[in-house]
Amino acid sequence: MYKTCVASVLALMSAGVAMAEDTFKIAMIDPFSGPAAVVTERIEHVLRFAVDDLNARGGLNGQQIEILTFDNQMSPAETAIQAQKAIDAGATILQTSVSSGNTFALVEFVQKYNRRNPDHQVIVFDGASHDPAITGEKCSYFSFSWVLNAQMKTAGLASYLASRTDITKVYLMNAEGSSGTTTRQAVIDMVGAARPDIEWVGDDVHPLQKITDFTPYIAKIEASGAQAVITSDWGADLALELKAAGEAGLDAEWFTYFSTGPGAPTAMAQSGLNGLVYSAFDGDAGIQNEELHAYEAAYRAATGGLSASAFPGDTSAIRALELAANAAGSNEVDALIAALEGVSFKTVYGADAHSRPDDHQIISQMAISRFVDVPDGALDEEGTGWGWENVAIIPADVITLPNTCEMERP
Amino acid sequence: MGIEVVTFSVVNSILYGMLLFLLASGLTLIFSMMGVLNFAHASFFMVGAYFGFEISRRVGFFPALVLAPVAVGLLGALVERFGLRRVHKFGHLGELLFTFGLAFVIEEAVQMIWGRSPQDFQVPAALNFTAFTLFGTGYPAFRLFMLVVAVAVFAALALLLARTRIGLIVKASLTHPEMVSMLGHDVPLVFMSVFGVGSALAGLAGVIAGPVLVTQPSMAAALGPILFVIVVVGGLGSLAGAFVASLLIGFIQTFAVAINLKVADVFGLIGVTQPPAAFGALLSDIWNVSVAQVGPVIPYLLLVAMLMFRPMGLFGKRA
Amino acid sequence: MTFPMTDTKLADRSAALSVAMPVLTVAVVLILLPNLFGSNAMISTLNYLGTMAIFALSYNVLLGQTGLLSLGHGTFFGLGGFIATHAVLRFVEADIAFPLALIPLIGGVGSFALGSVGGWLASGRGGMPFAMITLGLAELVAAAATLFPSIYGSEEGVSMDRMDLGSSFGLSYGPNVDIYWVIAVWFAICAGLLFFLSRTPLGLLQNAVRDNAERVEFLGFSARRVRMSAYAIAAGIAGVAGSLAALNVEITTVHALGASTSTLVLLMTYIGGTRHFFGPVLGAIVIGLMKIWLSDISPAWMMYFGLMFIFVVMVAPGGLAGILANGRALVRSAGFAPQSPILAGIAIAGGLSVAGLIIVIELAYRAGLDAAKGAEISVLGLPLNAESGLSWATGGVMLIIGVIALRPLLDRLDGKRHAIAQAGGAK
Amino acid sequence: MTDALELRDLRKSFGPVDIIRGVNLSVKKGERHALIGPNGAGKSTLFHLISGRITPTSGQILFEGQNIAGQEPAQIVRAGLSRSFQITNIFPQMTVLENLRCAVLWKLGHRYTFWKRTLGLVDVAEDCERLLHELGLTHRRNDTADSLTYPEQRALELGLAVASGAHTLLLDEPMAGMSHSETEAALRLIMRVTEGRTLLMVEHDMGVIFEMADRISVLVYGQIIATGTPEEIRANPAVQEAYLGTAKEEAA
Amino acid sequence: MTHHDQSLVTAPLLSVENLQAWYGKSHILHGVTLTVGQGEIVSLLGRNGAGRSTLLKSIMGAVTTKGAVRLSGRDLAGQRPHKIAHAGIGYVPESRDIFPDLTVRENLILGQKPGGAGLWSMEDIFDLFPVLRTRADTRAGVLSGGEQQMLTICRTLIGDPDLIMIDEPTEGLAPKMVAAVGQLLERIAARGVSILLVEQKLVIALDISHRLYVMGHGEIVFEGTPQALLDAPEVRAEWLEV
Repeated sequence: MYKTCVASVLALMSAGVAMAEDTFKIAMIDPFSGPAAVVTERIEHVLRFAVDDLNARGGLNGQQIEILTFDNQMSPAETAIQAQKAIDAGATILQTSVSSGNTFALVEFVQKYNRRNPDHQVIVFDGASHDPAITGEKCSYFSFSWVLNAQMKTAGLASYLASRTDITKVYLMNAEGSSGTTTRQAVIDMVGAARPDIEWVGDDVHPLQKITDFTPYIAKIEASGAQAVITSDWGADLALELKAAGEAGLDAEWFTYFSTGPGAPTAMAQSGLNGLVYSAFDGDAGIQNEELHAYEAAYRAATGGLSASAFPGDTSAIRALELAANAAGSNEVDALIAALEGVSFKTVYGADAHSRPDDHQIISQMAISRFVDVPDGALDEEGTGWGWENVAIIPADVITLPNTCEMERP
Repeated sequence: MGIEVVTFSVVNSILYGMLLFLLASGLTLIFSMMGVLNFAHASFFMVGAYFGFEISRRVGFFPALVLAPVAVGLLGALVERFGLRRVHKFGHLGELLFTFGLAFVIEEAVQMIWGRSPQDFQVPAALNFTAFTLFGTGYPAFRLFMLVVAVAVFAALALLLARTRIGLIVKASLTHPEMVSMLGHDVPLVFMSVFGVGSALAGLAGVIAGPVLVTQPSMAAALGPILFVIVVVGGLGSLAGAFVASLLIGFIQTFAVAINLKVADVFGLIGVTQPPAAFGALLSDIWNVSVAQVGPVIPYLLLVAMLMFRPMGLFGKRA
Repeated sequence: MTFPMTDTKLADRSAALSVAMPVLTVAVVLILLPNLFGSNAMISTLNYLGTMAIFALSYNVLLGQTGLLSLGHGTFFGLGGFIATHAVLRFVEADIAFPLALIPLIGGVGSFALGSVGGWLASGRGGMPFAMITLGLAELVAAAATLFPSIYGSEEGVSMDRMDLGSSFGLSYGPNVDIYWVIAVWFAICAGLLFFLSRTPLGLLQNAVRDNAERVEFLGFSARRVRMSAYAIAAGIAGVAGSLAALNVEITTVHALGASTSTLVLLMTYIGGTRHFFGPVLGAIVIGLMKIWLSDISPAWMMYFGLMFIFVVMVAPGGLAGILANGRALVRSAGFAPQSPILAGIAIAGGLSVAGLIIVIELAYRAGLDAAKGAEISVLGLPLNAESGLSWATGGVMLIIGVIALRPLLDRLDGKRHAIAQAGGAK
Repeated sequence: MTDALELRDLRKSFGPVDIIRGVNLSVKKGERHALIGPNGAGKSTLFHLISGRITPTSGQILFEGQNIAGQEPAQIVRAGLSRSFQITNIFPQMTVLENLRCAVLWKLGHRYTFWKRTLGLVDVAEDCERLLHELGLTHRRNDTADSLTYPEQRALELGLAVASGAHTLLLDEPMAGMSHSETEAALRLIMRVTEGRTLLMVEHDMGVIFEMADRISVLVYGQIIATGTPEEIRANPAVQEAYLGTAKEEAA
Repeated sequence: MTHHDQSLVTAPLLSVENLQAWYGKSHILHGVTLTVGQGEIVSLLGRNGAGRSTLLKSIMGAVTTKGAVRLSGRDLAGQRPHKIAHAGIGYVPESRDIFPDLTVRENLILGQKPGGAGLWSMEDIFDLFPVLRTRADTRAGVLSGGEQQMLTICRTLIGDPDLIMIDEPTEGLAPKMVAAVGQLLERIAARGVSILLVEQKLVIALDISHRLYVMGHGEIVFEGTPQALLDAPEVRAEWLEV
C-alpha cells in the first residue's frame, strides 16, 4: 500500500507543469471555480485584453508578459497555498481581485514571504477588492491597490448626496463580514457628516450570500418609508435584492457600490428599475464617455459583448506597470516598486490617476452613474439594452482621504 | 413592528414556505418511499430552472412549466434506474453517497453547459404585473402564481395519494413493498416513477423559482441544507409534516428579518447600554448580534433539537 | 488438550513485523520526500497533502472504523485551526515561549473537547440520523461563526505569523520545509495513535458498532459511548490537522469549517478506501494532488472528482486502496496468468472509454464555459477543436467503443474466473 | 432461594394490539426451561421484553430478585442475563475471534480500553481460545463471520451469548433452520457450553426440547397456558389443541 | 365432506422441481419437489422452521432459488414477484400484510389486476364474506384478526389467481373463525382455484386437503392423501406432533 502511495506521488510530482522561462509572469490568484468564478472570468478577460495589447506593442521592456491563473477557490487559506505555487512557477506579480479577504491573505503571505526570502521578492496587485484596510492598517510596501477603496467611494457618495437634499430618509443594507461592516460605518460617518439631516430609517446587516429571498427586507424598506437605500452588497445578494425591489414596485433609489458587477445589470434591467439604481464607481462608465466608448468597442469586439469598464483596476494595473517598467528601464522587483510609487497614468475612463506613494492607493476621480434603458447602439451592459448614465463626476481631491498607512519600507 | 410589516411578513412567509414546500414535497416523497435522503434533490431543482430557462426562451414560459418538469422527471427516473438501483445493495449509506456525488456532478455539468453567470430567466410577460397593492407596495402577480402552483401541487399530490389506485400502490409500497409486488405490482417501476415524480416536482419548483431567485449554478447549494431541515423537522416521509415545516421555516426566516432587535436592545431594556469591557471582544460581538442575523441559525438549531428529542419529527410516525 | 497459545504469539510476532515494516517505510518516505523534492512549491504541496492525510485518517475513524457517515467533520478541522491560531496569537501577546511545533497539541485537545460535546449530541443513533445531526451541527457552527467576528475573523479570517513564537527544536519555522518536519512528525504520531487505536479494545468495539450496533448493546456496552468516543477522537485528530494547516498557511477562515471542507474529507476518505488503514492517506494524496495540479490543467477537475466518487460508490466501494489490494491479490494468485489477456483487454477498453470521456468533457467545457478561450484545445496530447465534429466524434467514438467492448470482456472474465474456480475446486 | 428469573403479570401492547397479555413465569436457578408455543404466540416478543430490547407496558421482570423491566439491554447483560437471537445477529465483517473478543471484553473488565493492545490482553486471548474450542470454531478463528456456514454462525451466535459470562441465558430458537444432523450437534454444543447455567430457550424441535428441558412452558396467544415437565406437557390436552387444532382425537 | 376423486386431477397446474433456496448464506430448502393440480387443495405441514414459508416465498420469487417452478408448464423460476403474480399465482403471507392505513375497499383495489374483471368481482368478494361489505370503508388496521385474515385472502383472490398459496391462515384465530376459514377455502377451490396451504392445525389440513406434504429440515419427508397420513403415526410423531 505504502509503495503504491509513494509511487503515485512520485509519478504525479514528476509530471509537474513546465513553464516558459523567458516571460514576465503575472499570476492571477482568484476563484476560478465556485459561485464567484463568474467574476474572475470577467476579470481575466479584462486583464488578458490589456496584456495582449501590451505584448503586441513589445511587452514590458521587450519581455512578453504571461498570465498564469491559480484557483484560490474563494478561500484565503487556499490563496496562500496558490500564492506559493505562483511564486514557484516564476511569477513576479501576484494579482488578486475578488474579495478583500483573499487580498488580505495574499498581502500577508507576500509580506512574510518577502521577509523570509529577501533574494526573491514579489509584488501584489489588488485589482478590484476595495477594503480600505488594504492600503490602510494592512498596507504593505509590496502591494499596490488599483481601485478606489470603499471609504473614498463613500466620500464621493457623500459629496453627491450633499446635493440631493430631496433625500432625507435612508435605509442601510449591508452584509455581514468586514467589507459590509466597514462600508456601513463609513456611510454612517461620512454621509452622516455631509448630511446631518438624513434620518437612518433602517439598518440591516444580513448574512452574506446565503439569502435566497429578499422580499422580507424589501417589505421592511417599504414600510420604513425610505427614499433611498445605500448598500455595499454585491454578487447574488445585490441581484436578488434589486429583483425583489423591482417586483414589489419599491420606488426608493438605490445607491450601490457593486452594481456594475456580473449579474446585477441583468437583474436591474429585469426588474425595470429604470434610473433608480445609482452606482458609486471608479470612473464614468456612462454612455456619454467617448473615450471609454472607443475602448469598450475594441474590447467587446475582442471578447464578445461583456463590458471592460466594470473592472477598471486590472487595466489600470497593466497601464501603470508599463509606465513604471519603462521609467525604471528594468523588470526587477525593486526597480518596479520604486517606479510604481507615484506613477501617473490614465484609466479606461480617460481620467488621470496616480498611485499614492504613501500607501500605494490609486487616486483618481470617481463618478456617480445611474442605470437606465439606453438608446439602441449605445453602450449597454450584459446585452440588456440598459446602460449607465453619468449623473456626477466627483473630482479626485474630494475623495482623497488622509493616509493612514504606516508603511514598513525595506 | 407596524401592521404593514406584519401583514407583509405573513404573506411572504407563506410564499417562501410554499416554494420550500414545492421542493420538500418531492424530497419527502422520495424519502418516504425509498428511504433515500436525496442529496441531489436541490440539484434537480436547479436543473429544472435551467431547463425552464432554455425551453421558455424557445417556446415560452407556460410550455416550459410543463416540459421542463417532465424532462427533469425523466432525468430523475434514469438516475434511479441506472444509478440508485445499482447502489441499493450497499444500503442507505451507499445511496446517500451516490446522491451526494450526483449533486456534485450536476452542479459541474450545469456550469459546463451554461457557464457560471446567472441566466437571464425572466418572469413571463403574462404574469409580469402587479396583482394587488397593499399599504402602497405592489404585489407581483408571479408570486401569487407561485403560491397557486404550490397549493395546487400539494392538493394534487394529496389527492393522487389518497384517491387514486396509483396513490394506493405508492402508499402501500411505502410500508409493505414485498406484499405489493406479490399482488402483481411492479414495485421497482413504482420506485422509479416515484423518484421521477419527486425529481419532476423539484424541476417544477425550479421553473417557478428560476425567474424569482436567480438562475445560477449556486442556487442548489443555497437551498439544499434547508430542505433537509424541513424534511427532518416535518417528520421523515410525512407530506403534511413537510407542508407545516416549510411554512414554519418560511415564517422563521421571514420574521427573523422583520424583527428589528439586537442583543444590545434587550440589554438596553434592563438598563445596560454598553457591553462590560471586562469581557472583551466576544461580548461585543454578541452585543451586536441582531435577530436577523440569528435567523439562518434557527433552522439548524431546530434540526438538531428535533433529532435529539423527537427523532420522528412533527408528523412522522417512524423514528 | 492444550490451548494453542503459541498461535497467538506467532500471530503476534508476525503482526509486530507487519506493523514494523510499514512504520519503517513511512518513516523513510517521510524523511526522503523533502530531499527528493526541494522546490518550495513541492514542499508546500507536501505540507498540504500531509495535513489532508491526517484529516482523512481522522475521518476514517468515523466512516471506516465505526461506520458513521459524518457530514460535518470539517467543523473540527476548522475549529482546530482557529484554536491553534488564537493560541499562537495569545502566546505571542503574553510573551510566553511556547514551542510552535506543539501548538497542534492545543488544537487537537481543544477539538477533542468540543468533539466530545458534539459527540454527545450526535451519537444517540447511527446511520441517517447521525448523518443529519452532524450536518445540522456543522451548519449551525458555520452559521454561528459569522456572528462572532472576533473569534473567526470576517471573510478574511484570522491570520498569524508562525515565526513570532520564535525557534524551537532547532527550527525557525520560516521556511516551508520546517513546517514540513512538524507535519511529518505529527503525521507519524497521529497515524501511529490511530493505528494503535484500531488495535485496542475500543477500536475493536468501534468495528463492532459498525457491523452491528445493536448486538454491541447486548454484550454489555453502550453503542452511544463507542460512537461518542469515535466522534471525539476523530474530532481531536482533525483538530491537529486543522492546526497544522493553520501553521502551514498562517491563516484560518470560516471556509475551513464549512461544508466544502466536510465534503472534501468525505471524498478523500471514500475514494481512497475506508477499509484499509492507509486508504484515506492514498485518497488524500490523489485528491489533494488533483485539487492542486489538475485545477491548473483542466477546468473540469471538480467534474472528475464527482465522477470518480460516483464510480467508487457504484463499482468499487473498497476505494482505490481496495482496487490496489484486489489487484495485488490477483497478480499473486495462480489464476492471474490465464486471466491476463482478458485483463489487458479490459484495461485497454477501460482506458479507451476513460480517454474518450475526458475528451468529451474537456470539449464540452471548452464549448460551453470556456468558449471565450477559443475553440482549440489540446487534450491528452491530441490537438482538438470544440467546434469540430471530428473532435467530438473522436471522443465519442472512443467512449462508445470502450464501453461496448467492456461488457463482453467483463463477461468473459467472469466466465474465466468461474472456470478457474471450478478447476481449483476439482483438484 | 429466589428464582433466577420471574415474570409477574407482564404485558405488552403495540397500539391497540395486545401481544403479551399477562405472562407469569418463573425459571429456577440452574434449570433448563423451554418456552414453546405456536407462531405468533409472542415468544420472541417475550424475549425482547426480558432482554430489554423493548419495554413492557406493565408488569415486572425480576432477575435474581431485582426488577429489570425497562432497563437498557447493556445493563441487563451486565447484571448477568444475556441472550442469543433467532435471526443470527453477529458481527458479519469481523473474524470469529474478533466477534468473541468483543463478547468477553466487558466481563474481563477491559470495557472501553484504548491504552492497551487487544492482542496483548492475555486473559482475553485465553478466554477466546477456550470459547473457540468449546464452540468448535478454532479452525475458523480468522475467517470473517459472514463466511461461516449456517450452523457455524449459529454456534457463534450462541458463543456471543455465552461469552459475556452471564449465568442466565435466553436462547431464541438456537436450532432454527438447521438440518436434523446439524440439530443434533447443536444440541450437544448447547448442553456443553451452558453447563451449570440457567437456561430459558425458545425451540420448535420437540425432540430437542424433550431431550434437554427440565421444564416446559407453553405460550399461546400472549399467555402461559401450561408449565410442567416434558411428560406433563405432552399429556396436556390444551397444549395439543393449541398446536394441532381442535379435537385431535376425533381426527385420529 | 366429500373428498374429490384423485383422477379428476390431470396435469399439474403448479410443479416445483428440486427447488433450493438460501437466505443470505444459509441454505434453507434442500431440493423440494411438489405438484398442485387444477382445483386441488394441497396442504404443506411441518413444524416451524421446517421451511414451509420459505418454500412459498421461493415459489413467489421473493427468495434466491435454484431449481424449477412451472405454472401450467411455463417456467417461472427467477422471475420477479409481480411477474409471478401476473402469471397467476397469488400469495397470502402468514404475517397478514394488510395495509393497515388503507380502507378495506382500498386493500381490495390493490389486489385487482389493472383492467378487466376476472373470476372475482368486488361484489363476489363481499358475497363470499359479507362482513367485509359492512366494513368496506373502515381502516383495515382496526379489523379483528379473523377479519384481517379474510381480507388478505380476498385481496389475493380478487387478483384472479389460478393458484393461491396461503400461509397459516388459522394462526392465532378463535376456533369459530378457524372453521370459517376452512369453509372459505373450500368455496374458493370449488370455483376451480387451486390452493397450496401451509397449515399447522392438522385437523383442518386433514379435513379439507386432497393431498398433503410434510416438510422437515428443508425437505419433503412425506407425501400422500390425508388418509395415508392418518395411517402413518410415526410420521406424525416425528415431524408434526408435540
